[in-house]
Amino acid sequence: MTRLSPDHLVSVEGLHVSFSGIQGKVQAVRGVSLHLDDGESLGIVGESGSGKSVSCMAVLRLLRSPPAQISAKRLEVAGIEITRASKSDLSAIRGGVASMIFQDPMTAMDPCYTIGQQIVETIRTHRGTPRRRAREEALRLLKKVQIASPEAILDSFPHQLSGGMLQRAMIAMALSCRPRVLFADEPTTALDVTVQAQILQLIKEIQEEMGMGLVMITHDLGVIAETSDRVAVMYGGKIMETAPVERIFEAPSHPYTRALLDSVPGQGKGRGRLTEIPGSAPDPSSPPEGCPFHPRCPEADARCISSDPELVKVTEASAAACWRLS
Amino acid sequence: MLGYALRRLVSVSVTFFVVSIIIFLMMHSIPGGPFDAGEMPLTQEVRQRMMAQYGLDQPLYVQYLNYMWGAIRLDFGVPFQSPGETVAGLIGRAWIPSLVLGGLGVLVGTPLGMLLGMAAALRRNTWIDYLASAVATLGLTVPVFVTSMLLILLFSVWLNWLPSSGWGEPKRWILPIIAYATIPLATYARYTRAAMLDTLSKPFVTVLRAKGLSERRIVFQHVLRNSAIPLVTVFFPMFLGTATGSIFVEAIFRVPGLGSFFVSSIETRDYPLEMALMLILAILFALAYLLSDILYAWLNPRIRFGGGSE
Amino acid sequence: MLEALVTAASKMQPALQLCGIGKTFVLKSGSVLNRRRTEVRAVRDMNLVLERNSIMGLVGESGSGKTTTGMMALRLIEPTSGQIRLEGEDITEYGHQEMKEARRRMQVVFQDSYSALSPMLTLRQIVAEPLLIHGAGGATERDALALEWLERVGLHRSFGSRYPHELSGGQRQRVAIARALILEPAVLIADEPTSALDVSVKAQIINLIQDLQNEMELSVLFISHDLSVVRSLTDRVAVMFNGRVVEEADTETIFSQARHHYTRSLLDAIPVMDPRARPRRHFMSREELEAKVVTLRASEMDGPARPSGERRLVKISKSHKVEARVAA
Amino acid sequence: MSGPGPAAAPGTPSVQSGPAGRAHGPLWHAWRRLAANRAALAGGGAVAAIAVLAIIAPLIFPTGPTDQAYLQEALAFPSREHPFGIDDLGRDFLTRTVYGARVSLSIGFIAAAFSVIIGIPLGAAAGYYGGATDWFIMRLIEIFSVLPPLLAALLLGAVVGGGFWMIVFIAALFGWVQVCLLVRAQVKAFKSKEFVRAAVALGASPTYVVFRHLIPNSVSPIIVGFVLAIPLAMMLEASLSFLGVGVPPPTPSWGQMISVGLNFMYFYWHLAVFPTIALAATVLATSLFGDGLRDALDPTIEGRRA
Repeated sequence: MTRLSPDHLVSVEGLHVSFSGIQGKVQAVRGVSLHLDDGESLGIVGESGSGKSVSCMAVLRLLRSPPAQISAKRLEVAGIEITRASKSDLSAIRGGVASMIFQDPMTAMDPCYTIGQQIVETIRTHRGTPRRRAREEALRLLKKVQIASPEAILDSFPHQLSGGMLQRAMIAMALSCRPRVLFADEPTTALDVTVQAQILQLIKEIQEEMGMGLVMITHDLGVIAETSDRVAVMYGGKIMETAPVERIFEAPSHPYTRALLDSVPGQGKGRGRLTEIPGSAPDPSSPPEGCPFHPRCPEADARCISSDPELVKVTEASAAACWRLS
Repeated sequence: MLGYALRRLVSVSVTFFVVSIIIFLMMHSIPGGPFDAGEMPLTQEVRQRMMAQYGLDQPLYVQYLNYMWGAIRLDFGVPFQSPGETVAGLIGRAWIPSLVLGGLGVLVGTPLGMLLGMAAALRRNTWIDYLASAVATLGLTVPVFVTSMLLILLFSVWLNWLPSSGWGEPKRWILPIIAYATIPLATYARYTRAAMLDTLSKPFVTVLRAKGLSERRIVFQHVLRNSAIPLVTVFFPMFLGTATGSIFVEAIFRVPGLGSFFVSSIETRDYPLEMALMLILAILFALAYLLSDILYAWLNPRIRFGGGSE
Repeated sequence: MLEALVTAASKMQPALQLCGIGKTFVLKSGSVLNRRRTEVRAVRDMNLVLERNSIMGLVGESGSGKTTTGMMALRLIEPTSGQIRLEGEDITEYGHQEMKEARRRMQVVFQDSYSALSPMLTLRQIVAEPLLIHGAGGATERDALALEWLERVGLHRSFGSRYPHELSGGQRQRVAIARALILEPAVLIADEPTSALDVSVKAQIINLIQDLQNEMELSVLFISHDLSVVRSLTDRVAVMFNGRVVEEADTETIFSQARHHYTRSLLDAIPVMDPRARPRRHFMSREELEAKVVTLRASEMDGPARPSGERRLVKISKSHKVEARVAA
Repeated sequence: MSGPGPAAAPGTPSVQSGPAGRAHGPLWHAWRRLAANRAALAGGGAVAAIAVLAIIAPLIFPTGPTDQAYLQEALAFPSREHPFGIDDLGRDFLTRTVYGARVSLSIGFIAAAFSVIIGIPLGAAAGYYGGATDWFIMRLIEIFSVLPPLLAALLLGAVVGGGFWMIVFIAALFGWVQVCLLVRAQVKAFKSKEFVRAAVALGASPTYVVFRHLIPNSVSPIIVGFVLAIPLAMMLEASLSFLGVGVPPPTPSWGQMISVGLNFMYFYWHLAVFPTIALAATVLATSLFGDGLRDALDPTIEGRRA
């Protein structure tokens, strides 16, 4: 697994993803660049259709192609170029170097096998551990994700567990080979409020304890505030702004980030109108010319309509794609 | 498990009871009984004696009960077309060629169909997918007697490779087996493809890929297992469906099996034999559905273990 | 004269009252292979008052019985016990015709905007449906009013000839709101109407509901699990836990002075929008929360107290009720 | 989907869109998908062509299907004058084969129509009322599934003595089950949809719900059920005629012609080949069209999740 010494654990440069269907070509991701180091926590925030999930699926080459078409200048995980990786390299990376957890734990497990069988299978695939040892390992993992009666859960089928419990089991499975990075794709959206808080805290604790990289994909700015060190804000298949988490909340540079923060309900005291972003998200099959946000942007001018701004550095650690900043 | 099986058994028994009455009444409304004036020149007296001998002068429900009581003891009476033996004896003799040819057809067709369906699902929108779809559509829509005809024309009449009819040496079995095999082949190609595609689109398959499992393991260990549940339930009814096709296959290939006796029993108005065959098939169908349901419940952990929070 | 008095009196009544309402579902649990029948009390002995011209939040997690309560208020689910009073009128036992009249005054918006609109009808037909069912106006009048309402909820008139699948989630939810309000009901029951929407669209729909509530002096029962939305939108909140109300107060009181452990755990779980303040939380399971009972001294209560060992909903101030046990 | 909208002034909701494009209903989209499916189009085209040919047959053939005009040339092989040859009774075989399409197609369509007429109300009732009604209808269906259709049809054919209308009756008797199950599933799925609950919350009567919402939304399974019932009925007719209990001669029917052709097969192959191919092609074309329709109308493919 040790090839080149990579600059970053994960590096993505100029990623484009499109889907072709009967309705024509849909450009889901249009030139995204990201990177992640060991132990770092990156939050990707965006609304549905912004391309955040698709970007992460592309990093592990989990999109079926066709219909997906992926191109990138660079798409590396632990020094291995994903677009050209061999089958064996790819399966060593998936689940071994980089794990992923998903939005709906209810559909993420094979209904025909017990939780234990599915965790054991992952361990054995990557490490070839004998079955009995792998089972002990699975038990230890379930304890680690704070499941109350791990022995019983090990022999349960997915449909017998609650959503929160299953998501814990999914996390245990994702951690089973001590990955260096965990991609969490809206891991708490389908869960209740209190369960969401528990799962987030669990992910955060484990990440810090294991020194693992974390990519948290979410539409919820609150989740970002609680889990991420660095944030990328996506809109219309592009990154609008990337900055340390404090800067995103205290001094956002991009009008979209500002509008998004303002429209979060429950910030002011008492009842009142919220600041809303007029209009709706761009249709990915025919994205607007120029800056994708210009139709809804209060500060848009002629330049924003005609041409698309590049990401430009705002401070040493932050960048935004807005003509107002250049 | 037992409770469920028993409940289904009761339901199926009720259905079978109703069906047996329907069959019985249908047989009785066939115009021109065996001892009709037009059929046999018998005197009134003789006819009456014959009717009494076969119990045909009693009220319908008594006839029905008598018949069913006999049927339970495998006594279906004497076939008109072959008075020297019993219906049970005739069936016992005739079912062997039917089972051999039909069984071999299913045995050949089912795995081939599954393989074709799997290949189609895994290589979607390639030539093998189109081939599978074509085979499935042809097999399910072209009547089996048309298939049989074409087989004979091709292999016996034009190419002169294989004999077209008869029973005996295994060489004669080949064409009928192919004819039989088309139905399971087509059925399984279509169902396997659909079930596999359905499973492949499930989110858990993406999770399995994200775990680093090899594509082969994903397909054989997970996708196949999930797809097998609906496939297993198709098997028994399909098997019997193939048996129904024997009417044509045996008529065309001149095989002395149950199907050909069924046809001749209709032509000769041999109702003891017809009645027995209908009843046996109905009960086999009922049992096939029962077995399918139980198997489905047993294979599906969601049903077998129940529970769950919702 | 008398009639006028009666009408006036009914106008003094709260918009919607649920009196001791309860629902027990018979569940077939266990596997199909060895069935057990269990009774689940989804909602038990629940009292709720929705005042006129106000928005009340009904908050709780999945399985708390909040949606069942809303559906019972609409009589889409029949309660096993208790009474529903719409503007003072007991509608619990109404037959079809009476209920049809009552339904003019109470409407509903659901969570899933896609399945809430028939895919075969145009938006104009969908919005005009209530008029059609109640035989209000001719075809042209119905059409005109439907288009007017489409504009009122922020959609262009040209949307009238479109179909639901051509719209985004937020736009569909606007259509659902137009349909619910075209008969100008007194009460709107909104069952998680914003929980499937994106942040920026969520704000739009919340504002729309607020604006229409103000204009029409609507009374809204807003069912939600999202406390942030509830804080921006409602005047009063009732918190449901395991099928019953455990705390009820004015919205700001709930956010600043919650007494019940479950309410507090809900508030505690809201993500903090400040990355510099990442709280370490302590969580309690449902069982633990169920076991933790608030104990109040008689002096802490509003009005005369009778001590009792049992927990019940008690008043601790003029507008704040909490489930507690009263110590002597 | 929305163009630029003006920033909302407080108190007025934002207007979502400017001029809208042309609106298209779900059936229009289904039609578009069907038009993109070449196999289905070919199938539909072939069925249409066969139907037209069958209708105008009297205009293109000099002799009728039962005229024994060429007795001297009986059993003649295909030639330029008689592309399908002459049959054993001196009739032009192409004429008979084309006229066979009349029997096959008309039985197919009429039986399918009856299947739909029986299947819709039963399916709608089972799906809408559920409970005892559903139980009863499902037991009825179970009875039909336990009775092997072909054998039962054969018996029934023997009981009532064949004939055009009898075959229609038998085909409908077994054909409604599929339509009923399709409609039942659709009604059941849509009954709990929120737009139906919303209509109930508006005070709509069950009749209104069924006619305004449930039946229009069941158009897809009804169309599919109808089209897929056609080949089944055609196959049943051919099978019964093949066994001699179908349409009585001299009316030309493919099944019957195949049965006759079987006897001459070794020497006069054309008598077996042409009706066999005609039947296979027609049934196949109808099935392809039906399968294509089903895929086009399948609501799961539609852009449900925007």
